[in-house]
Formats: sequence, structure tokens, C-alpha cells
Amino acid sequence: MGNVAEMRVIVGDSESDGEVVQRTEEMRILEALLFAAEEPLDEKTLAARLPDGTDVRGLLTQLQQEYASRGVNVVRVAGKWTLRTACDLAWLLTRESTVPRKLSRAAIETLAIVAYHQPVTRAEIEEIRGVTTSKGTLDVLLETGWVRLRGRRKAPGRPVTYGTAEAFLSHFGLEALTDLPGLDELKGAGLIEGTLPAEFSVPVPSDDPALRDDEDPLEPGDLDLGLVPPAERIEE
Amino acid sequence: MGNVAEMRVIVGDSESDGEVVQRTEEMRILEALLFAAEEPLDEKTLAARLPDGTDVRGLLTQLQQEYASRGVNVVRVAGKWTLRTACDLAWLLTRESTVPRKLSRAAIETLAIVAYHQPVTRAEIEEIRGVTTSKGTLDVLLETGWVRLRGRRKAPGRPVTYGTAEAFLSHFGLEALTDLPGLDELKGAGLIEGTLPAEFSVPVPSDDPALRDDEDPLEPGDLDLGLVPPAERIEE
Amino acid sequence: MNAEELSFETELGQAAVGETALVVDVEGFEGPLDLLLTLARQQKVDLAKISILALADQFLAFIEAARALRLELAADYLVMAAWLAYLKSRLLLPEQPTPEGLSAEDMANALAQRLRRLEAIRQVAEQLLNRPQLGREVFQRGQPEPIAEIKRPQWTATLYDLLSAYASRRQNEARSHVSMPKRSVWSLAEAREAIERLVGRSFDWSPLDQYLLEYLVEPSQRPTVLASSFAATLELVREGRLEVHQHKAFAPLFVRARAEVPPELPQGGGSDALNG
Repeated sequence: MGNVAEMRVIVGDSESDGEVVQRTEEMRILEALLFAAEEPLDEKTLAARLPDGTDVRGLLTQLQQEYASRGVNVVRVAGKWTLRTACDLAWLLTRESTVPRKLSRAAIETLAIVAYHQPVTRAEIEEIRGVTTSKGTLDVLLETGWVRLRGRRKAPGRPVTYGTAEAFLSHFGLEALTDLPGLDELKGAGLIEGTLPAEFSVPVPSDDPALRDDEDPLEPGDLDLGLVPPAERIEE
Repeated sequence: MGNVAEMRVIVGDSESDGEVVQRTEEMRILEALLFAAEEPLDEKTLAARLPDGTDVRGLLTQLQQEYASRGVNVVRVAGKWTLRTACDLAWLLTRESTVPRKLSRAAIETLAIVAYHQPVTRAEIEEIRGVTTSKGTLDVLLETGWVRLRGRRKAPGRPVTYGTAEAFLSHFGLEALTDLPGLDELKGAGLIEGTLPAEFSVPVPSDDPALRDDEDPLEPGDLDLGLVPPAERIEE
Repeated sequence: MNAEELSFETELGQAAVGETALVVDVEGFEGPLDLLLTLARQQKVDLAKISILALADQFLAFIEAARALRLELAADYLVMAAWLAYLKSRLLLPEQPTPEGLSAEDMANALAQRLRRLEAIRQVAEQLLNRPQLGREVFQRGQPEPIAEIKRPQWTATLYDLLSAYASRRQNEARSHVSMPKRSVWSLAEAREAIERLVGRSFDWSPLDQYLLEYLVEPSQRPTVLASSFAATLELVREGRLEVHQHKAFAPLFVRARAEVPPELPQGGGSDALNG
């Protein structure tokens, strides 16, 4: 009895060798029914199309095994049977398209502060902006690929430090971060006007990937947190 | 005998280890794409989802052989690939609800004339049938999606030319127009050529979407008359 | 030709839905060519060997019969009848060259060819319809899995956006920071708690400044610490828990915890401290 069962399994496998297989007509019928059906089918419906006394469940299990390694699987949903694309191939069924979107004002400000003041922590960004920065804003910037997590500041709370990535330079057409205009140039361009406190300065930015003395490397979990793009959470 | 059985079991095991026997991930991908698709897919579309340099045609042929004995077959229609239930299982799957509307004898004849003589004008159809063709007959065929307006013949009155659409090949399971039944016999008997002026030596029938020398493109208003739904305007 | 033959193929003339039926023939023929083809089949010979003359006779007889029955015939039939009558006369007469150069034989052959072509197209139409048709004999996937479109935002910003955002933010920040930094003040409560803790049970005279030094973290805090601790000290003295004295104005202030019996004061009056 055990031999018979084994034989059957073998028969199924031998098909993958390209050999002609002795599959029962019932299997073909099940296959065709499941394929053409507009909704999952229950065993009773399937049995109605098969000779009386057919072990529908047994055949379905066999079919399931046969398809297990294929691009399409026989699956059971809510007690009914259907064919579905293998889970690991779900990516085939998606098509990505890009939609141009403008960054929010908050995101642009934050990006600029990261660019000029890197490595910079969220608290430092908030101090410059004078408002709290939502997690969404930083997530969007991480998603753009322009901002990256650098490390952690050696300070109470060990806050994450942010910096710009290479994609930042290429997007904004900068050869190096030092091409960002300094205070005089900003004034010259009319972007900064009027009197400013004497101590006001614009830092000379650097995106040197080497960690600073006050930075620790990131921990394994940090990147996961940073790289998971939030689904469409955009700060307006 | 025992040895043979053992050998086979081993083959079976290796497959379950993910070491797929003679079946590559590419095969799974092809399988999944064909199963999931609503419409026949061309080799270019399939190749786009596979690693560069994959022998798509070779894999498809392999898949076709694999499925040849199954309840579902890999078939080629209109130069594209799709899965269809096996012809011999028609008895099992025929459902009253899906029986297509029966075409009139006039419509069937007209369809055949369009298929075998395309591009063809209404006057030419009438010449072959020896009777005036009602507008209703052509409308019914346009509605099925099997017949389409191609263009206008460069001739007095600039009559509209008709041809078959891809859906025609797909519906009748034809790989190409050259697979039309009895086409060679018809040609051999000289019953196809000769409907056109001798100076047009392009073979008939042809559903090449490119207009022929004796065809002009349709004008904007033509398509409305032909029941072709106006192209949906998609936002974004 | 009789009425039975007239009803030939009646059932084939049914028009499909949405199709306006042409009044081609009350008996269901698809036009004169169809009728000719039907008559030709009755000759039971290969269409290649058909006698056009005999066919013309049959057709004309049919038309006569229909007329006798007062059946309304479509113009197509009458045109064909006229043409066949002409062809028949040509075929029966000795052949003479015609201005068009088309002999009666050519005309007859052309008609035979048309008949063959119609018959051929009918045969292939039948073959076509006998093929397995989608949705009739063969089926496609009943539950196709549609391709989902994932719209990925492609973020855009210009360098100008970036710089102007930065400049205006920094400018705003600089202006808002002109306001005085918030002064840190040592409250009376804090001072009192500190003095109580520091002086504690020390019954030796100690200079207040000495205790306070512990708190003088940075020079800017000195005035507030001094002011608050002095006020707190006086309050503790008033409560009889501390004693305080000073040799002279602006001299260091000495503080000690007050015992049950007030010990002797050091040299010099101490009460002027209260006026300081």
C-alpha cells in the first residue's frame, strides 16, 4: 500500500524530467475546472464534474503537491480551491510607475539644514527651524535617497545624525557639497537681506562619510527603521 | 525495480530541496505571468520580466510541451502566448451563460470574407456575396471586436477598408492569419487574388496593421461611426 | 420549379439580434448568387463543369415562378435575371466579337468563378466556425490576477527652492534669537533648601559665601544665588533656626545653626547684618 503511494509521488515528480506522464484524466479535469472558474470552487462542485466515487480531496492534494514548486499554486481559500500565483512571485504582478511630486516646504527646509549642518540631529534641525520636525518629513527625505542616516551622536539619548547622500549632489547638480553657496553668496543672490547678528554664520558644509569624533556608527536596527518608506505620508 | 523506484524518489527529493530538476526559476516566472495575465502576452513583455539574454522562445516551447498533456495548455494566438483549457475538455466546461451570441449566416459569411480577403471594402464583400450587405451585419462584427476599420481605399468614393483585429485570432485560436483553415486551397484555386486590381501585388489576406499602398488612414470621424469606443481619457 | 423548392433553406435566413434584415428574398436566399449556387448544386456536378446555360434557365424559371406567386423580389434578383437572359441569348447565338471584347464564354466563366468563390468562402467559414472558440470550447483563466500599479513618488526640488528655504529659515531664526536669553534664577525655595542642607547641624560659625561657592557653577549665576540665599538665611534666622553675624558692612557673613542655648557671639556686633 505504501508502495502504491510512493509510486504516485514518483509519477508526479518524473514529469519535471520532461517525461510523458500518466496523469489521470481526473487530474486534467480538476486542472481545467480550477483554471477556468471565475471564483474558487468547493469540493462538491468539483465532484459533480467527476465520476462518482472520485476521491476529490485526494486528487486536489496531489494536484497541490504537483504545483507546489511551480509559478502557480493550488491553494485553498475559505474551504474552496483555486489557482494563485506563487507568493514569492508577487512582484511580477506589480508595475511600478513614478509620479513626480514636489517636496513640501518643511521637507525642503529640513533638507537644506541637513545639507549645510550635517552631521545634524533631529533636535538640532528643530532648533534651527524653530518648530518640531515630524517623523514623516525625515522619512520622505530618506525616501528620496538624498538624506541618509550617518551615525549616532555621542550625547545623552544617542540621537541619530543625518547627512546627505551622493544622490543629493546629483539631483541638485552639485559637484561637491562645498559648491553650496556660503553666506556672502546667499546675500549676493538676494536670498539673505537686512541686518543680521554679528555671530550669524553659514557653515561650510561637508559630507565626508567618515564619522566625526562625536559620532558612533549606526546599529544594525537603525537602517531598517530609516529605510522603510512610509506609504505616502507627506507633510503638506 | 526497487532500484528504479529509489532513483526516482531521490529525484523527487532534490526537487523539494529547491534544486529544481530541469525547471528553472525562469520557467516559474513564465508560468506565473501566463496564468495571471488577462490577455495573451507577447514575447517582449515576457522577456522584460526575465533576466537579460533569456531564451524566452525556448522556455515557452518547453513549457508548451510540459503542459501539452495537461488540462490547461500553453498556446500561441496572434503571435502571443496564453493558457487555454484543453480542447478535449470542452464538454466539461461549456456553460450556457457564456455561449456567444449566434451570428447570422450573413455575418458569418461576411466575417469569413473579411478574414480571407482583407483589407476589403464593403463593395468587395457585396461582390463576393452577390448581395447588398446591411450596415447591421458589419456593425455586429465590429461589435464583436473581431473586425476593425483599417483605413480608406485610395479609390473613387474612398471606401472604408475592413480587416480582422487581434481578438479574431485570439477567439479562434489562430497563431496568425496564415493559419486560417483552407487558406492554401483557396489561394491555389485562385479564389482570393483577383478581387483586387492586378497592380496591388501585396499578398491577401493580410492583417498587418500597417496600411497598404492603396490605403489611406482613417479620419477622426470614421472611428465614431465604427462603434469603436473613444479612447478613455485617463487622469494623471 | 414548385412551391416546395421555393421554401428551400427557409430556416437559414434568420437575422441575428441588432441586424436589420434585408428584404432580399422571402424564401430565405442570401441573394441571387446564393440562389444560383443552390440551383447549381442541384445539377449535382462539379462547379467547374457546371452548365451556365442550364443554370440560367433554372434561374429564370425560378423568377417566373416567383412572379406567378406574386412574390416580391428584391432588385438584385431582377438584375441578375436580366443579365442571365442576356447571357443566355449570347450563348445561344453564334459568337461574334463584341466591342468590349468579352465573349459570352468569358462572361459565363466569370459567373462560374464567382459561384466557386462564394462556395469556397462558405466552406472556409464553416471550417472557421468549427474551430474551438474561446469561451465556447476553450477557456481562458477565470480569475486573472491583474497587474497592480505601484505609483512611486519621484521627488522633485530645485536648488533654488533649497537655498531660498534655507536662507529664509536661517534669517528668521537669527531675528527671533535677538530676544534676551532666558535668565536662570535660583528661587528662594531652592536657596532655603540648600542652606538648610548645608548648614545642617554645624554649630561652628562659617562664612555663608563658603557654602555658596558650592553652587557657583558659573559667574553669571552668582548674583541670583547670593540674593536668594541671603533672603533665605534671613528667613531662617527669623525662625530661630540659624544665627548670622557680620563684623562690619560688606564683611563676610557668618552663619551657624542655632543650638538650644545661644553660644557667645564672636567679637563685634552682628545685628547690623539685619540692616544690610
